[in-house]
Amino acid sequence: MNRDQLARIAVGDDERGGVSRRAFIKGSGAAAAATAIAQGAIVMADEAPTSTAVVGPEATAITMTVNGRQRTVSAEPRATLLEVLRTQLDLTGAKPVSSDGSSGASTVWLDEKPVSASTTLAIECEGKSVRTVETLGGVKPDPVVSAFAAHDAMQCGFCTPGFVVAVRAFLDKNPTASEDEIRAGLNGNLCRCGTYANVIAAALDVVKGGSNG
Amino acid sequence: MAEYSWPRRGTTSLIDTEQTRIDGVAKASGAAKYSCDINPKGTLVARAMGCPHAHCKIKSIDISLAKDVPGVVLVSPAKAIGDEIQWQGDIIAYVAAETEGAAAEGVAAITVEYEMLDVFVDDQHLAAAEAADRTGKPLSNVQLVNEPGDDEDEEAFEEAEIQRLLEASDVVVEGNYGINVITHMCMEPHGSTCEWNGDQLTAHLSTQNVSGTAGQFADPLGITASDVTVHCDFIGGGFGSKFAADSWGVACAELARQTGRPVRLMLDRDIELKTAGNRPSGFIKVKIGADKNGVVQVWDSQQWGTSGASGGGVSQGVVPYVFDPENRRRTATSIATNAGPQRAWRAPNHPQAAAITHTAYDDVAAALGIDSYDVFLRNLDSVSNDKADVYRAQMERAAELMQWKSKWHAHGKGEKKGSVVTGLGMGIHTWGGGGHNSTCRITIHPDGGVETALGSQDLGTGTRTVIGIVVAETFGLPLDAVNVKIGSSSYPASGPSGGSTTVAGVSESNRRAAQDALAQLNELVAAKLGVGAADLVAKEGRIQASGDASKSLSWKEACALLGMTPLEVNGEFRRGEPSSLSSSQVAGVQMAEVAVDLDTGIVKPLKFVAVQDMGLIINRKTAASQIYGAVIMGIAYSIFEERIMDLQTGAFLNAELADYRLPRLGDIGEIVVDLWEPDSEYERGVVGLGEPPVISPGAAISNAVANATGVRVPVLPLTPQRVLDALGSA
Amino acid sequence: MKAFEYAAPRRESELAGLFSGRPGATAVLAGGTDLVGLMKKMIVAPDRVVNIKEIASLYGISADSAGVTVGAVTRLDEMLDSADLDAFPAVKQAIRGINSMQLQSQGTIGGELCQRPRCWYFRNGCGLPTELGRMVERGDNRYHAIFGNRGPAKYVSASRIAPALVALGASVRIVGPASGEAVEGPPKNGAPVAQDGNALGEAIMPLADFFVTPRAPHQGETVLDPDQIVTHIHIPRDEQIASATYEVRQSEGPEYPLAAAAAALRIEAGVVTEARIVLGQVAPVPWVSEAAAAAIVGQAVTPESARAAGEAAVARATPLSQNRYKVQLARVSVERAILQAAGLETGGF
Amino acid sequence: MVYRRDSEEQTRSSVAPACALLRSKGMYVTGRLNPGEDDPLTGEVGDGHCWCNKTQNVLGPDDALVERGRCVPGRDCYQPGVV
Repeated sequence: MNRDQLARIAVGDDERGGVSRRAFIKGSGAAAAATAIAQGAIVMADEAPTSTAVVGPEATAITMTVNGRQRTVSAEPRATLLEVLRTQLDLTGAKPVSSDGSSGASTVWLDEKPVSASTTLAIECEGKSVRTVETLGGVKPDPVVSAFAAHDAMQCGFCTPGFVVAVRAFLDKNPTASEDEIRAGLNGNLCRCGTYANVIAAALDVVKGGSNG
Repeated sequence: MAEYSWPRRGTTSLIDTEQTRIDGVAKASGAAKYSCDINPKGTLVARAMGCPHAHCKIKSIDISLAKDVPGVVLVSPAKAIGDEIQWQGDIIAYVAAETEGAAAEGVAAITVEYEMLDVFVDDQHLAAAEAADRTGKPLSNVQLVNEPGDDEDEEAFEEAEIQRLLEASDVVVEGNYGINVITHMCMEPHGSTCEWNGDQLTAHLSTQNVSGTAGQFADPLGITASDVTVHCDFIGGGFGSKFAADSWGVACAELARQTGRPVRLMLDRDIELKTAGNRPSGFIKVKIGADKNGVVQVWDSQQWGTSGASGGGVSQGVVPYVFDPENRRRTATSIATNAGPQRAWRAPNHPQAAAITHTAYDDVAAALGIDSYDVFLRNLDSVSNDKADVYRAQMERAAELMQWKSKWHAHGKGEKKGSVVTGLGMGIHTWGGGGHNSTCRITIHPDGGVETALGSQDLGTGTRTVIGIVVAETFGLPLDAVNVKIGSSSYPASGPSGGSTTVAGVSESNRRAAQDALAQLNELVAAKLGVGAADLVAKEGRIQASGDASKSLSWKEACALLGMTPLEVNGEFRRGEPSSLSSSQVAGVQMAEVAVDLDTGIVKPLKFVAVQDMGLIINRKTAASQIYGAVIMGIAYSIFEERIMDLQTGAFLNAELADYRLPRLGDIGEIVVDLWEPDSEYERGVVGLGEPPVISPGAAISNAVANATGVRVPVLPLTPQRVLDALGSA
Repeated sequence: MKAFEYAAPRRESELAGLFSGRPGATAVLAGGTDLVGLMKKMIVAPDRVVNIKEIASLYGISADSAGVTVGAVTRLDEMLDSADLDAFPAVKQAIRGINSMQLQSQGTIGGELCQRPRCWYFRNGCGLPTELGRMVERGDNRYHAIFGNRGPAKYVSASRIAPALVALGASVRIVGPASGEAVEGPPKNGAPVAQDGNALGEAIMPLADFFVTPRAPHQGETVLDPDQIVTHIHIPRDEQIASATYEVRQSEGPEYPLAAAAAALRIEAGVVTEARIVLGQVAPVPWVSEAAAAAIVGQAVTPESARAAGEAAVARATPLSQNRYKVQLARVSVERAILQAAGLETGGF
Repeated sequence: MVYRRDSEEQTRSSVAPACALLRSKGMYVTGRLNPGEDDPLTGEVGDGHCWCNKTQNVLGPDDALVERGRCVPGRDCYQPGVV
């Protein structure tokens, strides 16, 4: 829309979170709505306005916590989290399957939320915590990993690490999930070999085994 | 030489039981390294540039801008000026760069001028293909009970005889059926990581053919196969598409040679789908005459389809599928399209043949108003293999598991709840299997360690575990006592994983080698214990005299008798040689129950029953997984997936995962797998399993939809659009 | 991906200097679920990417008696988990329909509304919208528009939540460089004045007006200029409005629906007194059907009246060569959204 | 006695000797050329997909398609072999 149509934001309001009560009222004619936005905004009152650093396109240092350890890598802004994990940190459990994240094979936790590393830029993760499927392995694997093995919830195994992260994340949120809930809740991952039936069995087993935590 | 045999059924500790795959935790936790995970220090990432046009000539290629992109190390054209491109996605050039982003930017900076040529990609309409001069000469194949007279014109006689038989039939069904092209969509795209050590190449290749691909790299690179080692510990799916080194594998090796650095080159998803193989389409026009019981008297069909630029399509040798009525005429026409070449796709030809012919058989049942089950049953006398009795028994079992008889209703006559109707359908199938050539080397170390090495690979079927089970069972050891080494061409050659031949092949070589090795070890143990070698048995970690447990040695004590030198024994199997350990040829029956929403055309699988014979089962757990997986792949091509081509430009429109529809976890309904295994199956040895259960779902699901709705949706996949079109409500 | 610069402002006031007014030069990164894939294929190739997820004021859900305000970078799963949104079943049903935990926890509401068109010609690099229109018309348009498709834009608006929000009368707040005088006193020292002298401004408008159908190259799918972003969405509260979203989804996966509709109904004494029916996945914008609303107003919701509204909704559909079936699916979507809003069985899956 | 007749094209398909560089999946699995006919041992059917060992492509050194029926004497890039 034309910039003439944008009402200038008054400073004080901006410092309370970027929402001008007056402008909102002007634009929408809904006074209550403006109040709601203002109340919802996070107040950063005492912080002096700053300008934002622009980095790149050259490689820049990115520091994030990966699997509990602080790591600094050098990567271009365009590098995906998946590329950095796989080629710089040797964490190859998350897999490159789809460029648009539609397979779920690159699922990792970003600040404890399951996201697709293939559609996340590494530089977005500056200062954040990344956790990968590798944290579920080791000598005492996570019950989800054990259940996947016990129920043969894999064939070629390429989609499996992403599925394991998804199941772990899903069960963390839904620790007593029923079979119907499992069938409804794990559709962000794709498997070509056709392991879904065994994935359902593995997830149910984790729920029933009470080892879900 | 010992007589090779399997232990008697019921006496095994590992074979024929459920064993957890030995690499399960490694795969589930991300520790397993696939070809695309191999990342030696300094590895460059390479990317292929696919042609955006389906049919054109290259007028010029300019790589100068691409070379200047920061991070780009090498740009290498794969085509020359004047080359003709015959399908979209054919590779024009490669770029090797420091990062993925630089490689992509390098590809985008290549400038190519094209001379556009006529495009043809329509495989559904034979007349259009004929008009465009894209059809091959029809192949025909006739079989009739009656013979022409000596001076009668053969074709005229055939035509007259077919017409006479149709007229004599109680019912004649005419129909059109079809199944679209699908792709392999391996989760791990095709590709490799290649590194050179002097003039020695190591190719970490995503391959189904570890032992066979070294020789494929050699010729184009001007070296010998002995200079090449192919490694593949884990492969992210192949389904028949990964038997070759491929031009992009060779290009990866060449880029590594020229840059002096390791190079990883995985195809982009869209290029892979466009150029690295697909399953041909099949369309058919059928006239089928049957008696009042639904027994087919005469089959007359004209089929067509495409395998891409070379024409092809579905082999008419399998039409009608499994059933082979005495009177039949079949004609097949191939259509050459500007589309990528086919490759083997799990059970080549069979799924398409089942989908386009068992549907016609089911329409006989619909026309006569009789139970589809009875029509399939009554036609079993005409099956082309010797499995009629097996099918009968399997049908009975499947019907019991599906509760077919209590659920059955005539086509289109079921109860409607809201806008939802349900229905039943079935199909039957056959496959050969049997072992491929396989050599292995078993080593027993004096400290008791056991390893077996062979140039096989694990497609995901559990091959590693199967090998371990066979060897451990033979030696009376636990599964984890055997170190299974596969996935390298430096090991004794074993066949590629294709055609359901791997489990039989590797079981043969390993059982043979293990039996021979044990016999040699037993000679030493027998001398030590003072008993006859023939009286010794290996079980529960000991070698002991049968019937006298006091005379025994632990496995470790026994192996110590080897002295300083490990015992190495090779096992070998050649396909086709008679053996008591393996055989071939299976049957299989599948039934589907689906629900269809008549208002939206959406098809949902409710329940699927798969009854499958497979000879002796090495590992029940991974065997069942194979069947579950095949059924789900079957649901995929029956309801969801197809290659969609733009008829104007020849572009493959849905060559990304977001657009290429596949079922998800919530889409599969209930799947009941029944391992069909009377003692006769165990006794005939190992056969192989991957292909057969993927064959029938198309027919079973299409028939279930026809039963539910009362109309035939002629072409798979059964999308809402096609279902609504068939219902006449679109 | 083309190489790009990157910035992650922490305050709205930092935005103004970061954007170029040149189309395509700057991309706004929110969840990234759509943008990053498009950048990999170089369908979108910005010189600079501005990540707005670090702007705290753009994050979160707040509610009062007037309605609920959702910051643009609020994740979809947080909306699903928010009791504040229980009053708007149409919104939650639409989010739930995305059927991917990953897309829900990574995707943001602002990004969901601003995702690029669902059209395989566009996503295969055929551009927007002029050339694309020709491609779609002659080509495979099975998933394309059946309404509003007479111009060059024949794709469907991708957003799955927009129909619900439009039906519920949501408004959207837009921020970008402004000209003209500030409405509330002169800027103090340190005010959000961009380096080029442009002060930041805002506007609030009905979401229904936010989406537009481009007629020429370089026109976008929304009213946003290249240097403007969505910051908040506001849904007015009205206890008497019942709502629902119904999507015709072929599978349980995250694939886009074949057709969808959202219904917001005021039902008094068993009779619909006010209705807004908005179709999704059928037009280049969320498609408001006055005809469907008119058909159901004054009626009790029954299978028959819902069906009549569905028929009214599609009476003037203009399907392309291969998507006539979508007319039926759009009809059913409307019918079922109305039934579902009224708490009745849809009779289908 | 049943009457059978195959079209000429059907019977002619694999008469001429194949080029030594011709490759197919069937050759690796069964050790024999398997250009799309039934495998008499098992009834298994091949897929007909062939490639050239020189180019590792479905196009031969002469840029024409690689197929059992085309990779025969007379083609410029044909190499006699033992297969």
